[in-house]
Amino acid sequence: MKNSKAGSRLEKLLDRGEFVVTAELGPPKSVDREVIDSKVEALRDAVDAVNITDNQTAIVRVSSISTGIYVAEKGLEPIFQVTCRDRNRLAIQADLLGACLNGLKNVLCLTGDHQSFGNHPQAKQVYDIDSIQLIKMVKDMRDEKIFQCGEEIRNSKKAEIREPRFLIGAAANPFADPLEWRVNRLEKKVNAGVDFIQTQCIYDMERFEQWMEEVVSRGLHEKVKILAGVTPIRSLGMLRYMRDSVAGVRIPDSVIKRFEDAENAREEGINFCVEQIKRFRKMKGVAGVHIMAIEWENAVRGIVESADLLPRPNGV
Amino acid sequence: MNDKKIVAVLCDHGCRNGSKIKYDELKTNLKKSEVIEDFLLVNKACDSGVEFLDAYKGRKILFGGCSLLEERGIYSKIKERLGLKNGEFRSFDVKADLYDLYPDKVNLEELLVCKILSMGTLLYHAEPYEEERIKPAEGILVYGDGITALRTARALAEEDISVEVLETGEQFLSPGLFSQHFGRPDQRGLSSVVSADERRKSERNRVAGFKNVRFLPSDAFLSFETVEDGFVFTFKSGEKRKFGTVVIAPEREEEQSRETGALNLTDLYGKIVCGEPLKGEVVFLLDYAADTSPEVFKDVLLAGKYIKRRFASEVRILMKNAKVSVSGAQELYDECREQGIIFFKYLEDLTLKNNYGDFEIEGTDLYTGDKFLIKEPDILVIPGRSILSPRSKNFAEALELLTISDRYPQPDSLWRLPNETNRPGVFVAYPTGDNSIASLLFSVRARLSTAGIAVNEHIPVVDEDKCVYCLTCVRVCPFKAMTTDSESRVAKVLRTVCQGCGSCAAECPAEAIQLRNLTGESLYQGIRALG
Amino acid sequence: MIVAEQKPIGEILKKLPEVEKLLVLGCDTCVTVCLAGGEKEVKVMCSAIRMADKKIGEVTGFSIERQCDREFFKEIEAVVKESDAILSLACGAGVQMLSDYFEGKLVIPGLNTHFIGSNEGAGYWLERCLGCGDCMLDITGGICPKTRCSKGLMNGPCGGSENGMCEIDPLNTECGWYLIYERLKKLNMLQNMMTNQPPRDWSRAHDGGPRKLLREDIQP
Amino acid sequence: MSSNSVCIIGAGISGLTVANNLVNAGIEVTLVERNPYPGGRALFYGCKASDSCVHCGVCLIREAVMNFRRTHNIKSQFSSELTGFSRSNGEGILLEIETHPNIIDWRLCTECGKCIEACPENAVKIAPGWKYYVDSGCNDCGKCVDVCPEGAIALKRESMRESIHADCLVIASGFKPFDPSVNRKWSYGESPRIITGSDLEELFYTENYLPGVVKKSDCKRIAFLQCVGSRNVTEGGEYCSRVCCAYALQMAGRLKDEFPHTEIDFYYMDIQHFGKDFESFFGDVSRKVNFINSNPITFSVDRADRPVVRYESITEQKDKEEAYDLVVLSNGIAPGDKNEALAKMTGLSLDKSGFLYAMNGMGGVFVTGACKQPMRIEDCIEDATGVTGEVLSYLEERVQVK
Amino acid sequence: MEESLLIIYCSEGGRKALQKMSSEGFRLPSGVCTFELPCTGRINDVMLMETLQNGVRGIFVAGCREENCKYLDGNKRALRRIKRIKKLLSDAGIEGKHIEMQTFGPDEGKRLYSAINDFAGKVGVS
Repeated sequence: MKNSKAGSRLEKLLDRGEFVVTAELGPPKSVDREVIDSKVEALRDAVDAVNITDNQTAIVRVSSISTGIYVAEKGLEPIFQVTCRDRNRLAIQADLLGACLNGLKNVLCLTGDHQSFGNHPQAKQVYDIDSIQLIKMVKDMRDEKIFQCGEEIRNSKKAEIREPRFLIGAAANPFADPLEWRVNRLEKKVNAGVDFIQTQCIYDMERFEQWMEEVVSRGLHEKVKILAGVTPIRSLGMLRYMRDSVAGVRIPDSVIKRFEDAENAREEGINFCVEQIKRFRKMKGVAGVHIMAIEWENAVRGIVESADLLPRPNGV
Repeated sequence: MNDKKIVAVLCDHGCRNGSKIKYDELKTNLKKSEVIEDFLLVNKACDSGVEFLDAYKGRKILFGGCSLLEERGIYSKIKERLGLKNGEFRSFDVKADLYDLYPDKVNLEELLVCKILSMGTLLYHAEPYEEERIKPAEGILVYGDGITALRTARALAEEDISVEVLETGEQFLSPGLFSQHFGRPDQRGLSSVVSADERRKSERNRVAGFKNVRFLPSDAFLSFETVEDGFVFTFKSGEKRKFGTVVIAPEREEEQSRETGALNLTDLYGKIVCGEPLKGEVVFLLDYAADTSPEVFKDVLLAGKYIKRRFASEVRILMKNAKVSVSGAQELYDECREQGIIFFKYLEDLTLKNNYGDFEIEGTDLYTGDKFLIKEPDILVIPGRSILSPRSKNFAEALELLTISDRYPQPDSLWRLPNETNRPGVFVAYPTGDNSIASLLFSVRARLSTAGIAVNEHIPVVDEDKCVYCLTCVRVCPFKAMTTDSESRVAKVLRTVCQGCGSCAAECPAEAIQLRNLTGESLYQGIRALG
Repeated sequence: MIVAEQKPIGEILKKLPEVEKLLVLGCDTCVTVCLAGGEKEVKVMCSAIRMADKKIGEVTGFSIERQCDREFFKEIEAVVKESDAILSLACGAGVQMLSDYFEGKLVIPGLNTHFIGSNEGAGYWLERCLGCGDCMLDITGGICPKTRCSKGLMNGPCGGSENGMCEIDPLNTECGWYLIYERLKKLNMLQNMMTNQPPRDWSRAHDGGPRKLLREDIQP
Repeated sequence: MSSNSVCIIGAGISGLTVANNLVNAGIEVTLVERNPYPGGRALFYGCKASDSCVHCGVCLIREAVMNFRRTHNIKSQFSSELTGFSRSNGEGILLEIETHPNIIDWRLCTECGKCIEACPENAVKIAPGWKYYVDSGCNDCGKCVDVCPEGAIALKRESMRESIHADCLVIASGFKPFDPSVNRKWSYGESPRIITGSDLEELFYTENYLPGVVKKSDCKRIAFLQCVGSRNVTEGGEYCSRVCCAYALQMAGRLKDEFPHTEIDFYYMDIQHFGKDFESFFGDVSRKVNFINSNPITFSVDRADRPVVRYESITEQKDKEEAYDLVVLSNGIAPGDKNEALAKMTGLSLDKSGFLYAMNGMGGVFVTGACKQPMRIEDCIEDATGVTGEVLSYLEERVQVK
Repeated sequence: MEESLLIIYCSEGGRKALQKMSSEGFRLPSGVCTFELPCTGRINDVMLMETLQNGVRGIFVAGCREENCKYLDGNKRALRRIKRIKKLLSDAGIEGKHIEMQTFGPDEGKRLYSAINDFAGKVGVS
C-alpha cells in the first residue's frame, strides 16, 4: 500500500502496524447536539477512530455523514457507514462525493438490517446493490476514477477528474451460517477491494480462532486489516437478549454461566472485554479491536486503559 | 330428477306410543308436498308380511321402521320382492330417531312430517345404481425379506397365487431376533445354536422352490401408481407390473447407541452368532436410550440367560420397569433371577460417565434403596429404539402411508383392522402378535375373495366441466382414493379404494365433486325440509 | 400460479356501500385452486353478507371461468347491469379488468393478491417469483435469491443467517442463500457464489415502468 | 356336509369377530353365549378418552354387536352353555347345547319399553346395541308378563337341550376378572370407598366416574393399586395380566380431566408397555398422575371411614401412611371359570395358570381370545382375525380331502 | 319450525352417543331436530352457511373423538372447518355462537345431553 488511499489517520496507524482501537457512536434520534458532544468527550483520545452508525437496526437517527462531519470538527476521526437498505446506487454515489467534499476519509460498507427490525416496518426497502457490490463501487470510484455506470468522475469532458478517495471498510460475521462459507465470503470482499474489516461482536473465542486460522492460512490478513469486534456486557438480561433476538451472535453457554455466577455483571463485562483484547493482541492477523459499547460509551476509556492501550499514538 | 315420486310407508309402532299419532292429518300434510306421492300405514311391520307393497311396484319406497326390521331381514325381503335397486329404497329408524329422543308431550306429528320429508328428499334426489363389485388384480407384492415376509410369501404361494418378493437386501440383524433364535419352546441344547440368519436362508430356499414366486432385487422399485384394481409398480428396468395387493413386512432396525463403546442388542446378537466369548461383567442398561418394549425386554432376558449359562459371566440388568406383559415373560424373569442375574431398578438420578469406552454407572436401586456403582463393565449393552429401517421408511413414504411415531406404518386409529393401513389393498405384517401371519393371510384372502370388492354407496362423482384440476381432493383423501386422469385433465376416483367419507366433496373449492345419493344439493334440501 | 387470500370479512363489510343489488363474482382458475375465490367461497360470502346486518338488498353469487378475459364477461352482462356494485373475488388482474369493462360500476376487491407461487401441499403455498423480467435461476441452481432472500441480495448469505433460517423470522422463513449454498454444493457449482455478481438490471422489472408484452406475430 | 358350519362358544369381542368374519366368508355360524346378550364382559366398560382417543377399544365392541345384529344367517343361542362334546365318526363334531332361557325371549322382544316401567325391582336392563334382558334382581313378581304386547315374557321357562353338528368348534369363552375378596389383605368389600378396576369401568360406562359414596366436590385423593391378583403366586395368577396397567393409566388420565383438583397416586411394581405409541401416551399421563413405586402392605380405615394405605416408601426408607377418598384395586385377568369344564370336555389341556392351551386346528378345535392368555381388546381382535384365517384354511382342507 | 336447532351427528360415534343418551332416559328439547351424515367430515361450509342463513337458530355438530374416526381424519377436518366458520361469523358481526362442534365417545350420553342443553340455552331455543 505504497501510495496512501485516503490519507486518514486510521490508514497511517494501520500501515504502521499499530494495534488500532475503534469504537462506535450512535447518533441521536433527534437533533440533540449534547448527546453527540457527551459521547465525543467520552471517546476523545481513547480511540483512534469512531464508527458513525447509519440508521442502526433500521431505526431513524441523524444521518451518518452529517454526524461524521460534526464529530470531525470536534477532533475525532469518524468512519461513516453506508447501508444499502435506504439508498439506491445514485444516492450512495452522491453521498460519497459529498462526504469526500467535507473531508471524511473512512467508509464502512454494510448491507444493513432489514426494515422489519426497526420502527418503520411498512417502509419499502431498496437493496439496489449489496455490500460487496458497494465495496467494488467505492474502490472503482477511487482507483479507476469511474462511476458505477462506467463514466469518468469529471464535471465535463474537459474538466479535471476529481475522484473521492476513501479507506474502505466492511463488516464480517465469523459465526453466521453456513460456517464453512464465512471465510470465502471474506475473500470475496477482499477481491472486491476492501481495506479493513470489523467483525461481529465475539463471544465464542474458539470459533473466532478457527476463523482467524483459516483467514491467515489463505494469506488474507496481509491484504486486509482485521479488527476484532467486542461488546462489553452490562447485565445478564442484555446477554440473553443478544443471544435470543440479535441475529448472527453466537454465545456459548460457558459465557452465560460465567455471567450467571458473577455478582456484579457490569464489572464482569469489562474484565471479560479486557481479557478478550489481551488475547487478540497475541493472535496473528488481528490488527486492532473495535469496541461496540452500545449506549455505554464512557466504559470505553476504562477498557482501553486496563488493556494498557493508552495513550493512543498520534496520527502524524 | 326422475319422475318417480316416493311412497312413504310407516309402521304404526303399536309397541310404542305410535297409536297416539293422528295419522290421517299426517297423510294430508305429506300429500301436499311434491316429494311424497302416497302414504301407507302398516300395523306392526315386524310381524306383517311384505305383500302389501305389491301395488307400489316401480315406485321408490321410504320405510319408517326400527332396527328390529333390519334384524329380521324384512327390508331385504321388500327389496327382493319389488326388485328395488340401491337408491330406490331407504329406511330410517323412527323409534331411535324420534320416539326415543322426544318426550311424549311433544307433538310428534310435526316432527314425523319433517323427518319423512327430509328422508324423502334425500331419496328423491338419489339415482338408482347397480351394485358393483370389482375384483382386484391377481399378483401380490411382498415387501421385505425377513422371516415374516418369507412365511407370508410361502403361505400365499401354497394357494398358487403369484407372489413377487421385493427383497430389501438389508442383511443386518434386526431386534426381536433373540426370541426367534432362542425363544423356541423346543429350544435345543446350547451347542446347536441355529442362528436366525440360517433359519431365514432355509426359509428363503423353500419359498424359492415355488414356481409362482419371484424375487426382485431391492433397488428395483422406482415409482408407484394406484389404479382401479390394484397398484402399478414401475421398476428401474423400466418394466411396469400390476399387483392387486401389497403386503409390507417392514424391516426393523435398532437405533445405534449414542454412547461410543456401548453395544445395542443387534451388535450383541452379532457377537453371539459368531461365537465371541462374552466373559467378565456384562451390563444391560434398559429404559435409558428408549423405553423398552416387552419384546425387547424378553430378548434381553434370553440374551442374559444365554451369556450367564454359556460363559458364566457376571450379568447385571438395570431397568426402570420390568416389562413382563408378553406371554412367557414373567416365567423367564423369575428364571433369570434364580440363575443369579442381578436386577437393579433405578430412579431418575442414574448417571452414566463414559470416558472413551470405560463406563461408570451410578444410581439408587429401588429394591434395596441403597446406591450402586458399576465401574468399567467389560460389555455394556444399551438397547436402542426399534424403528423402521431407512429403506422401509422410504417405501412407506413412497406409498404415502400414515405411520405412528415412525415405527408402525399404520394410522393411529382403532378403526383399521389389525393388518390394514390407511390404503385399502396395502397390508402390514404385525411382528409382535403370535399368529400375525394368520390374520394377515385372512385379510389378504378376504380381499382376493371371489365376490370382489364392493364399491361404496356414497362414491364421489366428479363433474368434468366444473373440475379445475386443483388436486385439493387428491391431497385431502386419507385413503388416497383420488387420482388424476391426465387425458381429460380431471380428478378421478378409484372405485375400489374409496370408503365414502366425503372429505373430497366437502373440501372441493369448485364444488365439482358430489357423493352418489348424498349430493350437496340433496343434503341441503334434506336439512331445509327439517324446518 | 397466482396465490391470493380472502380479506377478513369484517374489512369487506366496511367497504361495501349500502346498495340495492350486490353481485359477488368468483373466478374459477387460480383463486379457486388456492381456495380463496372459487364457486364455494362465493356462496359462503353471499350467505355471510346476507346474514350480516348490512343494509344491502339482494345479494347474488356468480362465478365465471376467468376474470382476466374480456370474452367471459358477456355471460354476466345482464346481471351486472341490474346490480349496483360488484364484489369481485378474483386476483388483482381480474378486479381491474372487470372495472375497465363495466365502466360506471363500483368494483370492490374481496381478496388480497399475494404472489406468484407454488402449491406445496394441502393449504400451503410458497412465493417463488417476483416477475423481475431478468431471470438468473441458472446461476443459483434453481432458487431465486430476489424472492427467497428477504433482502434480495446477489452475493451470498448476509451476517444474519442462523442455522439455515433468515434473521427476520428464524422460525418460518428459510434463508434463501443457505438453500442456494446447499443446492450449489450438491451440483458442485460453488464457484458461482464466489464471483461477485454485478448489480441487476432493474429496468426490465416494474422499476422500468408498467410493462406490456406485445407479440406482433400473433396480433390481428 | 352341504355347507360348512362352525360353532362358536362365547359372544365376547373375540367370538363376535370370528362370527362376523366367518359369515362374510359365507360360512354357517352357530353362536353359543352364556349371558342373555352378546358383547361379553367388556360391553359395559366405558370410554376412557381424555381430549383424544386412548385406544382402549370399547367402541369396537359396540360396533361388533351392531354388525352382529345386522347379519341374518347367524343362529345364536343366548343364556346357553356347551354341555356335551363328541366326535361323530370322524365327520365333524357333535355338540350338546343346554339353554336356560332368560325371562325375556330375545327373538320376540321389540324393545317397546313397557316392561321396564312395569318392573318394580327395575331388573329389566338394556344391553347397549342389543335388546332387553332380565338380570338376577328379578323376584318373579310377574308384573311384566301381561304388560308385554309381544308375549315375549314368561316367568317359568324350562331349560332345553339341543344337539347340533358342526365341522369345527371355536372356543372364545373369555376371562373372569380377579376377585380381590379372596385375600384379606385387600380388604375389598369392607368399605364402599375400595373398588376394583372392573367396578370403575362400569362407573365410567354410566358416566358417574365415582361411586355414590364419594361426593364429586370433596374427592381430593384417589389411589390406584396395580398388580392386584397378578404377578403374585400367593394371591392370584403368577402371570402379568397385561390389561390392568393399560386401563388404570387411561382411567386415571380421564379422572384427572374430570376432576382436575384431585390428586391421583399410582402404586405400581412395573408399568407395562402397551399400544403402538406408548411413549406419547405415557408422557401425557405422567403429567397428571404421581407414581409411587412400591406395593402397599396393609389397609386400614380412619375415623372418617376413608381407606388408609400403608406402604414402604423406598426413597425415604420408612413406612408411610396415606389416606384416600377412593382406592381402586386394578384387578387383573383370571382364567374363565368354565375353562376347567371346557378343557375336560374337548380334550384340551390347561397351562399352569389355568388358561386353555391348544395347538390350534388339532381335531377342529380352536381357541381364541382372553381364555387362552390375558389380552387387551385390540389384541383379541387381532387374535380372532388370525383364528378366523386358520378356521377357513382348516375348512378348505377338509373340503378338498373329501 | 323456524325457531329450530339442528343437530348434525355422524353415523359412527355420534349415533352411538345419541342412542346411549336416549337409552338413559334423556330427552331432547322440543325445538331440536337431528340429521345424520356418514361422517362429520362431509359437512362443508356452504351447507352450514346456507342453513344458518335460512333462520336455523343454531347448528350443533356431534362427531367422534379425535383419533377415533372411522374415516381417519373426518372429525379433525370438521373441527377446523367449523372453527373457521365461527371466526368468519364473528368477523361479520354475527356472534359465532350459532354453530359449535364437540367430539363424543360412544357412551358419553350424559355429556352429549348437557352439551346440547348448554348450546340450546346459549342460542336461545327453549
